[in-house]
Amino acid sequence: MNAATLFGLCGAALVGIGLYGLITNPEPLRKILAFNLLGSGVFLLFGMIARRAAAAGLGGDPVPQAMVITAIVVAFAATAMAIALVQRLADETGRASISSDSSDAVDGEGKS
Amino acid sequence: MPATTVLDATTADGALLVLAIVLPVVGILLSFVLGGRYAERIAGVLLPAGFIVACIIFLKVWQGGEPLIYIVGGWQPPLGITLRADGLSVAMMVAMAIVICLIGVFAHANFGSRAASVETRAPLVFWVMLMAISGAMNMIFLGGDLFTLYVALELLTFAAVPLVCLDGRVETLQAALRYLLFALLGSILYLVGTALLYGSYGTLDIVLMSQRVRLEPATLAAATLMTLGLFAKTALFPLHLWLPPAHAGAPAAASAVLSAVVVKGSFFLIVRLWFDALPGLLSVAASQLIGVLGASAIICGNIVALRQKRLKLLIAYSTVAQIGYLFLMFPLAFSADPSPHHYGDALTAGMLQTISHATAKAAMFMAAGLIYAALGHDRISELGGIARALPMTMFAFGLGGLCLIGLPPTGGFLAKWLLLEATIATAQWWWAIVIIAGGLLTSAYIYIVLSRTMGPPNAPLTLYAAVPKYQEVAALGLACLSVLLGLVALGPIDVLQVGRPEAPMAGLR
Amino acid sequence: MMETYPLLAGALLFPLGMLLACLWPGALLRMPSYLAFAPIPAFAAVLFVADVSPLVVGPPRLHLTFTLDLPGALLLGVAALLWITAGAYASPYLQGRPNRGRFAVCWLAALTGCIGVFLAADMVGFYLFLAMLTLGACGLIIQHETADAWRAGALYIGLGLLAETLLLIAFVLLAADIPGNGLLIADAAAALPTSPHRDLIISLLIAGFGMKAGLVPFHVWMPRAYAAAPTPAAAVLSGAAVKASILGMIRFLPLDTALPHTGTLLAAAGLFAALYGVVIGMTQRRPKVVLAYSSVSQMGFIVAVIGMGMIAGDGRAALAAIFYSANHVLVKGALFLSIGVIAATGRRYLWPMLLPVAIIAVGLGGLPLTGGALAKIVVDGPLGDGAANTVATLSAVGTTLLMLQFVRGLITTVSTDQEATAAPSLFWPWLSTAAASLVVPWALFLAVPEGMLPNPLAPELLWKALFPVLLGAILAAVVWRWVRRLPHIPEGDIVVVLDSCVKIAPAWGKTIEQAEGMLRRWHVAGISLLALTLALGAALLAQ
Amino acid sequence: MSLVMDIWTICAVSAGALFFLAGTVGLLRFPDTLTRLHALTKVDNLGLGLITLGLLPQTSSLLLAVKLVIVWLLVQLSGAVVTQLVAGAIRQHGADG
Amino acid sequence: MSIASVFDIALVALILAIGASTILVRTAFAAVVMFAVYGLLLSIAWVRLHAVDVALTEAAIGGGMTGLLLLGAVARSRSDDVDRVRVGYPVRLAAGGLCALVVAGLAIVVLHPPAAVPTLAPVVMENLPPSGLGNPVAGVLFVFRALDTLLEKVVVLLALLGVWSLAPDRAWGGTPGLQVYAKPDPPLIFLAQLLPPVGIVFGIYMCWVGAKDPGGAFQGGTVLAAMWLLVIVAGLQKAPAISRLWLRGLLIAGPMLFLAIGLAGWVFADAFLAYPEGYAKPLIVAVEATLTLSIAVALAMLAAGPPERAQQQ
Repeated sequence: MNAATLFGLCGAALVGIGLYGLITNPEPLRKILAFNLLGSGVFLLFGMIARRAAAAGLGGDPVPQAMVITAIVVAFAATAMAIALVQRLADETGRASISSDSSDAVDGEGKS
Repeated sequence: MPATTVLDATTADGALLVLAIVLPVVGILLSFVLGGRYAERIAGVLLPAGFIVACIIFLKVWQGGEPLIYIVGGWQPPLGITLRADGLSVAMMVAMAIVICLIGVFAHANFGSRAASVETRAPLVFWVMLMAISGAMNMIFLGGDLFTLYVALELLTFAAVPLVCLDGRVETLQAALRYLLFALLGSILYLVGTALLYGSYGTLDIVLMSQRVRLEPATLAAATLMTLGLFAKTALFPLHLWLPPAHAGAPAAASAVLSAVVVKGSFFLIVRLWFDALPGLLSVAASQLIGVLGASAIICGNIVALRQKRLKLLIAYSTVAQIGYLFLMFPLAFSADPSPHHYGDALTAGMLQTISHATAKAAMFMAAGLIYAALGHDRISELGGIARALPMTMFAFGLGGLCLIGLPPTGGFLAKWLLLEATIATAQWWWAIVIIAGGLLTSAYIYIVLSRTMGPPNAPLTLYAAVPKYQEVAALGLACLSVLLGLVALGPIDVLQVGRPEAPMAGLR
Repeated sequence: MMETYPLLAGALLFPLGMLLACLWPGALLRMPSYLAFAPIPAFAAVLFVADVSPLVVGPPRLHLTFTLDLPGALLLGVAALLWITAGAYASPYLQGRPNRGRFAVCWLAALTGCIGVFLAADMVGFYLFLAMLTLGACGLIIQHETADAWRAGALYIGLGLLAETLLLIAFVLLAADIPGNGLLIADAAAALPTSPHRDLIISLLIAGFGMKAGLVPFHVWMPRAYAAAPTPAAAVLSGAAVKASILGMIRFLPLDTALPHTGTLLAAAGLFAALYGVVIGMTQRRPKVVLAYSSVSQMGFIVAVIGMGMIAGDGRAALAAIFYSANHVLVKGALFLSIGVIAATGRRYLWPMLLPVAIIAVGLGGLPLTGGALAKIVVDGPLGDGAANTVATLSAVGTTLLMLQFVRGLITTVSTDQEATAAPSLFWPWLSTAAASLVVPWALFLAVPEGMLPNPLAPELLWKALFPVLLGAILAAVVWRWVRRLPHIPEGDIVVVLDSCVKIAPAWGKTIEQAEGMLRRWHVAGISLLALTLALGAALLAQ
Repeated sequence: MSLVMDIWTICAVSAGALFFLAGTVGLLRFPDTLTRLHALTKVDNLGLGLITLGLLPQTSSLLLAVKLVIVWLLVQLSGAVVTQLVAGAIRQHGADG
Repeated sequence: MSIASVFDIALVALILAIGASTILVRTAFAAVVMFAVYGLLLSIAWVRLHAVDVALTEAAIGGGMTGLLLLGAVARSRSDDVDRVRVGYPVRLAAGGLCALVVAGLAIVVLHPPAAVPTLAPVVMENLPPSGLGNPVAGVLFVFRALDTLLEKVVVLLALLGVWSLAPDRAWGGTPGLQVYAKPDPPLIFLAQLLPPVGIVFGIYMCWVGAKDPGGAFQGGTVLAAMWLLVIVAGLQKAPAISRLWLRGLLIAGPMLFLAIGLAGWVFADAFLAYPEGYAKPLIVAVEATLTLSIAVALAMLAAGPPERAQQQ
């Protein structure tokens, strides 16, 4: 097994860990963390693909590498937005939650 | 020029495609620096301009019968990125541009900023996001590269989420957070797919991909993940958790754009993926599975819509159900005994349904917003008498409802006719039952709402705010569009087939 | 003779134009007074169009075709007459009532739909105008906005849309069978006997049109809808609008091909409805409801004629059914209009008013020299001499009985003011309808070349027509005299079952809503996402 | 010459690593935040310093050597400041373990 | 087994362990700390994958900036009073099982690479010289796939506006919160005075070197943003009000220039986002320099969060 495959497997495992965290963790902040973990797993898959495709004297295929850079930035922007939302929610309610129960209750009552 | 085989070259008028994308981007940047007071003016110029560009592209494609292509930077794929306008793109582009423009007209009442002396929050955010949505949709329709499409998809999400919580109430914040997180999950799954596809084929260009694609585990895994990610973003049942609170909670203009336009972006990508990038790869079993999801969306969404007590939630659940109709095209196009004719028909039906839902749903959300503005609430049981106070609004709502039910001559009728025709031609009668049941359930809740609004008021009706005429006209205009859409059968419907590869009958399966 | 095109186009475009004019508030306000003019071009078209050359609208790929064939012309003519008189009647009826504008809009929509259905020669146009008719009719039914009206409207539109969806499937199936791209009804009907889905299509057509025609057990909407609708609306709905379904059956079903099984079923269903309507109708008190049940019975009878035609593969049954329908259009219209007139008449002037009502009413049962008797003669041939004829006679007896019951019920609604008389603007439209219902059948009957049909003045035929009427009269006397209490059956009889079903529905809805709420929880959605990923992956791998 | 350099590198880097190990043990085992800080700063100073010194002879160019030193200096700076801040925070709010 | 593979395996094990602990630890604070460590480890992984550009980006943004954001959020939310409703054991079991299956599917794909691995590296290298760039990744970002990069900048701007849109109406146009310390801390001020000059030089260097070697606008911009944030946190300078024209101008300068040069390419190099022959490198460097500034401002403002105080007139 070469290094690329190893990191590819690592990426796959991180995807699994991230998915698990995103689904089971009730706290929004931890969900955001899990999302970042998931994202980095995906980026590692890109890295594996780039590394495997090393040619022309380069250590890896620059196209997927460039895509990863773009994707990291996008993921960061997403994280920033999500965190801002969590904080605003925490400021408004004293606790951050996306639990459906509370939102349903609000829906049912109608808007004031 | 790269040494790869030359596939496409920039066609004459291909530059229009760049214009369609650049205009909204310029609008965003200018609004940022000129500030919220000018945002509406900028949008007021650029959105109609975008519509005109879309129309010109539509005409060129329709008359030329050939897709328009633009090679960005002169770099051929697989190295570079192409923009490609085929029949599907141009039809969707024009439709969405109209919807967005009319939503812009409608939104002037709530987000007008021309008279303001200082920049305020909501107008700036709304107009910038509206332009961003228009740009992102154009990018999604024109993009020829799966990764570019990912970026466009994220652009769309980032533009949509702030619209959900524009008024800052707690429940809308919750809805926005939910939406954001689930959409992010969806896009990251999409990204996994692009990674795997690149690993297999060394390109993400859709045309190149369709030529190179093989039936192999990596490709199937990639396709699965991308599809599921896009399902999550399209809110296909049972992944619709974010949609009802987000669409029901947002301000009316935002709800309209979210429900009518935004969910169509990710849906369009699913179509691109299976019909263009990976032609012939969708197995019958998988297409039936997608159909089952669509069918459960129709049944479940409609029933739950029937039970809603608030108008906007009802409309939001109706969106959940209508999204289901979009996915019925997959089992019909990828049936066990395929024929090119039904492949095209199912695709046409799906696209028509997309467009007619866009116009009808935007009109309905606008109408609901006007009712809310006038009454200060949208509880269905207390809507009595509003039809007399706002006849034009209710008329728009009713017309939109007709389109959802699928009565002639609406676009919904034409779409359902084509779908039914395909169910019969491919001997899949079970989808016909779903289509019928869905139509009846839809008519039930439309009837309930209309009967309530036309009935006598429980208490003397007090209107909190006067409803501007032009808002009603915008809603009515969209509703009329949805009704008249059935007339496209008289001509432009053929445009959808422009630039389509032959149905992959001798494909991979 | 005049050009066909402008006449056909005018027949459709004139009411459509009036409908569109209603978008302008000023026109909407005045529209109720001009309703009577809307069908005039259609009537003119019937009188002046000589040939059946079609009017084609739209580009070649997908277009609408209109033509005026004999069945369509017959029905359109009498229907237009009824729409004219009922429109004139509606104008004073509406004075000072709320929602007049809406009434006019719905009236015009229903009228346009009705004319369009009679003229449409292709399936898309037929479907389009049928839908327009349904929507307009629904609007007319809910005019009074009472709870009953809403319920009736819901029932009507629900069944109507269900019927239309069934028809839609049938049309789609038919379209697949038509060679080439055309969607002409005539081609579809010609292709139907050899279609691989023949039985399915025929069942769908019969179910769809049966619902629209009020065939038992789909008749439940009729009593409720006609009882709820304003009088002029009830007149056109029961007279003209409902005939669209008869025309549909005649246009679509392959009557020239003998289909004994389907025909027998259709005939049996029709005859059953013909008797059922009478029996249930007898238990009703309100004149409108009695008339509605009579419509159930009469429509059943017409369907039975078509069914008998199918058994024999005899295309002439179609014309017979159309003739019978044409008579029913005017008679039922006149009877419904009479309800309003009698209600405005004092006891003093009651009898002069009641006499024509009674004649027309009993005419429906086949009173000699009336249109009803002529209609019975016309359909005698297709019905044959077997059991069907016996049932037909029985139904004639029943109809007489029912009509007498109607007249009796009508008397109780007379105005409390002894001296009251109906306003001329109500009276004259009614009287002209009544007169037309007597004259028009004769005119039509005489247009048939001599020798094709027996002489209606022959003594044995007179007797044959008279004895069911007499029997019915005697029966009526017996029932009124000795049967103390008729069982009370709710309006719409078996709809009660439906009502109880509707009561169960919320429980199911609640369950589904709860399940959906469950699915919307974050982790459940996440798990569904994963499960679906695996399922879709597996399905993609499966070859 | 290079052998001497290599031996120096091995010794210095090993010693640095040892200090890191010790520091990590201290971080895990020491009872309160202040003592843990103490362990960490020792490690930062000594461990990183030794490793940097050990690696210096291995550099191929002067620029690289300068970069190494700069990295060391920056870590020193940030470590010192962060330690100060943490300690300050503890003094303000009390140690909470 | 070579030392390198042992190192890789150990690294992967560590990444997975820390990654898993990020999910599994009890408090959000511990999870965030773990995540910062994880980010650094991941950068090393990227170096091992011969993707130094990505490693720098990951360290700067994926680990650094994201960690900073998360840490700030934890510090403010005081995770103790977050509702601690945990999902039930069966749910976790189901989720875990399904995740494992997904991982297994991905692993199968990873372990079965295509027979002929496709690569664009030779094509990139072949077409790179006309642009005058030495760094192939920069070549992809600014030449071949420039449209992606342009759109990505718009994404960042939108995200920033999205964050701002969460401000209460009264605070619109005001200054972001970013009040970690009630009163300035001397050591922090010391750091904030000492570090920025170094950091700014370093950031500019990163941007400059990006044309030839690993580095580039994003990495440089991140360093600049960090310096600015440090200065603001230390209280040496106030966070700018978001309504400031110069702020808005800086934010859009990069994308605007990029777009302008792209449109100029239409005229001078017969394609949108193409560079005229011979001018490619200077143009790209100009774009990169402006983008660095824009990115620095955007990232700093993203980290600073929505405005909280109305602007003092």
